[in-house]
Amino acid sequence: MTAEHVTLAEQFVQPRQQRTADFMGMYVFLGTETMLFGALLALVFAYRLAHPAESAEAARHLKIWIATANTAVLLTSSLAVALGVHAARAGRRRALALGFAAAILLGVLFLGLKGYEYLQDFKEGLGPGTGAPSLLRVGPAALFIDLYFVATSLHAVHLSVGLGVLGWTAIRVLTQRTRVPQQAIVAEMSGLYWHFVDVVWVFLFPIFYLARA
Amino acid sequence: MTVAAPLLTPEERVSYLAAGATLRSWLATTDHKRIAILYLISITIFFFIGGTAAALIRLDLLQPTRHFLTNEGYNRTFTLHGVVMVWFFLIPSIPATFGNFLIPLMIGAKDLAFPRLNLLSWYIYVLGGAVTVYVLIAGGVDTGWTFYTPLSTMFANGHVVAAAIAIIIVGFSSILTGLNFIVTVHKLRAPGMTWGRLPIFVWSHYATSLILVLATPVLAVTLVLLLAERVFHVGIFDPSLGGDPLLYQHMFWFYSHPAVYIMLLPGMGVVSELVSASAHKRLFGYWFVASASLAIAAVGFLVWGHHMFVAGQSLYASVIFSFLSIVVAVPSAIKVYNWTATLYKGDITLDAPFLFAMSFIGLFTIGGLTGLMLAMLAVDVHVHDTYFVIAHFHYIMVGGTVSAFFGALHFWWPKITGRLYSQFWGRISAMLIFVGFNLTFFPQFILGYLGMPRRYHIYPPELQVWHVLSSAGASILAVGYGLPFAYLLYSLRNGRAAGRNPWGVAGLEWTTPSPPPRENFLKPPVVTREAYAYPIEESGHDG
Amino acid sequence: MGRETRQLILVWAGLMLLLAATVAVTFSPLPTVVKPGMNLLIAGAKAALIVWVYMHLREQPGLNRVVALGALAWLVILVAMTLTDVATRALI
Amino acid sequence: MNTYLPLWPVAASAHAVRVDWLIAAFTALMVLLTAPVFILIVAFSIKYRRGSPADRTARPAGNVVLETSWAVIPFLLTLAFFAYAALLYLDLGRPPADSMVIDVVAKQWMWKFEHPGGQREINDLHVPAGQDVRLTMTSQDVIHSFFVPALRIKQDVLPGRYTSLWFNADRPGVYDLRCSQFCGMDHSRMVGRITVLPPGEYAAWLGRAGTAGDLASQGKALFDNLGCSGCHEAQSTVRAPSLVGLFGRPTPLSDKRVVVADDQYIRDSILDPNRDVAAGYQPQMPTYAGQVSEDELLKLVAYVKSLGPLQAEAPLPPEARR
Repeated sequence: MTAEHVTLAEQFVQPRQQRTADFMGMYVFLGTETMLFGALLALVFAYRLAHPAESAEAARHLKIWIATANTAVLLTSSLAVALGVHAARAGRRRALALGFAAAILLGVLFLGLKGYEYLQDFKEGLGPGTGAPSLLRVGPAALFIDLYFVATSLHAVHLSVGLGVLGWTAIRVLTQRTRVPQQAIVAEMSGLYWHFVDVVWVFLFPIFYLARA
Repeated sequence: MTVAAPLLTPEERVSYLAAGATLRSWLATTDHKRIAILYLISITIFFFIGGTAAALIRLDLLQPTRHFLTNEGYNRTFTLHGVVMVWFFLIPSIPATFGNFLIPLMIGAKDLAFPRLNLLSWYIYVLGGAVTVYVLIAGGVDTGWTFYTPLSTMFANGHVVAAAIAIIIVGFSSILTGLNFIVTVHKLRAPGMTWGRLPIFVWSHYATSLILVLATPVLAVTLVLLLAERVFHVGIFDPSLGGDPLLYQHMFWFYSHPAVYIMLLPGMGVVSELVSASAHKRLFGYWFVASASLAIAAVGFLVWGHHMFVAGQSLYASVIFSFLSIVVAVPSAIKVYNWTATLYKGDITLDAPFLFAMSFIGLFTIGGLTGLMLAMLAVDVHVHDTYFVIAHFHYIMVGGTVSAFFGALHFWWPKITGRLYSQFWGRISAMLIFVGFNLTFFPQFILGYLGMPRRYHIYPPELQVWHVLSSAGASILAVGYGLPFAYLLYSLRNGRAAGRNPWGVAGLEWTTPSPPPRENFLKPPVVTREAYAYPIEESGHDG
Repeated sequence: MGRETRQLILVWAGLMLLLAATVAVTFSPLPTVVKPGMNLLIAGAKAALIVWVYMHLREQPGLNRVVALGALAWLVILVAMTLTDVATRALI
Repeated sequence: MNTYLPLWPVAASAHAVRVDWLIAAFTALMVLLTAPVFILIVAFSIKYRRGSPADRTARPAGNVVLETSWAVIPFLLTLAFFAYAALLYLDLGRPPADSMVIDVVAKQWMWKFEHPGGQREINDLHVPAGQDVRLTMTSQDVIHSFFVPALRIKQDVLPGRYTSLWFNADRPGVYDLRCSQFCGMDHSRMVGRITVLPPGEYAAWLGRAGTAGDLASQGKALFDNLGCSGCHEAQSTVRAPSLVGLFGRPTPLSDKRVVVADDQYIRDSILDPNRDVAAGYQPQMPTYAGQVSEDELLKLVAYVKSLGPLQAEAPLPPEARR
């Protein structure tokens, strides 16, 4: 992609300036998202510090193998998105759509597995508000489990938004309302968001599922 | 400047105000100047809602026990006052209006980096505001603006859920504004506008934006957790599960203490401009003042625990937080001394903006020093959660930020509207506000030291005289705040045309017509001088 | 297959290896005190790969790199000072 | 209207007097540091007003030495006050070992007190003058805060946790007690009185106030009724640690940590027994969360405390002496 192709908004004077500004804006936004999930991490750490045994006990009830499979699914979806963005920069519309479509499928698979996992959790009586008699619903173990539910559902919400963003971008590029490579920045921004959602999961995985010991 | 109020001056004909008069041309605009006006109107509405709640509080406290509000009604009133004033007036007050209007003008840009995000942020603000109005109509909230758990999650029966949602929503508006400013300052400065030539106003907005983007998300997620606990009975801070309500307080103050600097730093930026402009002289110690803004933003993140000295926090953590709270006073002190030194050998015009700036310095100094007292551990143990704290933060936020807001309004009004207002009434209003403010809040320091807890509806009868004095001051304050709306609105139709530079001061925004054209400058500016370079170069070179 | 495409796939392979490593650490007979730290380190390595390559940080000017990673410093403040309280509360 | 105009609160303890001196001295320093600002603003505004004939040549743009000194010198002066204030604060966090202990339970919207001898009061607290008094406080619902202006002390009272506060009131009299943490509808009615009595009168008051036996013996009865004694008595067949001599001792745990067996530890061990299991024992005790009230918990703690080795001045129940 060469700079001359880029559509320039009126407040900018150079394509390069606009491009750096767009990336900077997105990085700042993802920085805010980092703080959002970071606050949850701070809580998990604080409770693990205060109640190490119960947290580990609670973690042993999480479905580690589903989560491992889900991690692999998300990491692969990130590869698909990265390949799609690479195609967008080269102006290959269909390759972009293919990459994003693959990522969407993997994302849906992730949500499906996660939903199945929640179902198992609730059957076991781990979930809040069910009133199921379970040793894990008393004391600090419940705090760990509930933070797990909140953090993973917040992640799932972000992932669903990401699915929408990827789909929207792919359709706009396919129908040429967004032109590549001139407006490849749209695909790049969508990609950044998706990868960020992936990074969040990369940390949720060890902090909850691998906290067994 | 002597033209007698023509319908439209030639400059007004190309101005951003003339770019369209339909509702659509306002509600679908991406012009930062128009969005600033939209914000100005909306925050003014919330200022009056919050002010009405304040008036109710002061009226009701005239008597120690015989009240027209019930205890519950009183609790809902002060909660509404806090929520509206903090999130719907103070936080957006200066950044979203004057920051929005002036940053592109001051750095010589055509607009902010992301104009559509800017408009979106206003719509998000309006949505959050609408939910708040719903809370008000539905009956209010009874937790205090701090929403401490487990009161808010298990015991309060007001509209906690809607209020928390409103705050989460308005938080996104803050984040978008902050993001926009950061990228704009980095990427859209005009040729020649180096960091060393940025007005302090821009520096302090940059510092503010850092806090906006880094702190606001923590508040959002904390409130999400609060909602999860209240609505779905998810255990997060629940003491019966071994949960720790202090963790809520940590998360809350990690946002809410820096939020004080979100309110204050833009005010300091405004005052730096006003002091230099009134003295027609370079700001004393530019680099000290500029870096003090960044220092406040950074160190301001390390002091939140001073809200928790008596909360059951670790003694050691308290000592650390106390020390850091004293450190954060250093850059503030630098600013006050440097403003004073700027006046030395100045050429001072005693106009309304100057009077507002001086009352900012005086009131902020008192607020800051009582803040230092609160940072002293043993003193805080006594005055924590009393009227001493109330007086302290009103000196900072009302004496400081609101004075700066009115100073900014009086200083840039000619630039924004192209019209001059009555200096006589401006000076009267500045002095009324100063006197009324001190009469309202100084007695509250004494009340606090005497042991009057905050959020008390019924209070010991021996404290009544101080409360009556405070309420009397509040009525003067109300007149002082009401006056500008009369003479400023009057000036819109009847004021004389302002011309480019009615104050005869330095600054890029004064080289363009008043009101500025849609593109801000008739031709793209090239900056060759520092900020505050006096004497100024006369007459616009771009016309 | 171009050079960049190959790099993207290599990164993915690296991520998968790290995933296997972190699960292996969890079930290994290592002492339990070191496991959370090692798992966090591995997560950091995974995140670094994604951020550096997939999120284009390697192409960005220095300023944007600072912007992208700046929030981490504040996250450290939040976590460290909160834990300072929790960890020292019982001491007198 | 009441026309009395109070200017300064009474000080009923040595600590209160120290806090008063601290704030007075600090205020003086602050006036010293800011008087130049206020005086110079007015002076400059008059001298350098537009059109005045003042000399405006050689205007300074800044002065690094000057600016650094007005940043650093006030900071260093303030640090001295910081240090003294921190010492006073740390002192508040460390009650003398031989303090008389009074239990406080806060609930919406009242204060409940229990004296070591079992005397109970609501919203009224009688204490002896000149004696170190330590309050062990907890809440049944939301966060409250125990605030006595005349003593210049305040401490939040949390649900699910004990916080403590101590004082030595040296001036007999009646002082206000106020809840200072917003706690719901009748927050401003959650007030009470602290009556400081000369020691002799306090003893007489204790005698007049009826009691159902002191706290520790009430705790002993609970200990038996709840079945605790079934496992924790020496002759029991179930292996559970003996509690004699436990209180205040460093206790090794099964995960190799060592904790001091204080009020909080005993409370946690009743409610959440398998969190900190004593070394050499199995995590097999059932939880008593939800079965014992805050008042009862405090009694159980008082009983375990009475088993030594740190003995409060209250007489030990005969059972504990064997």
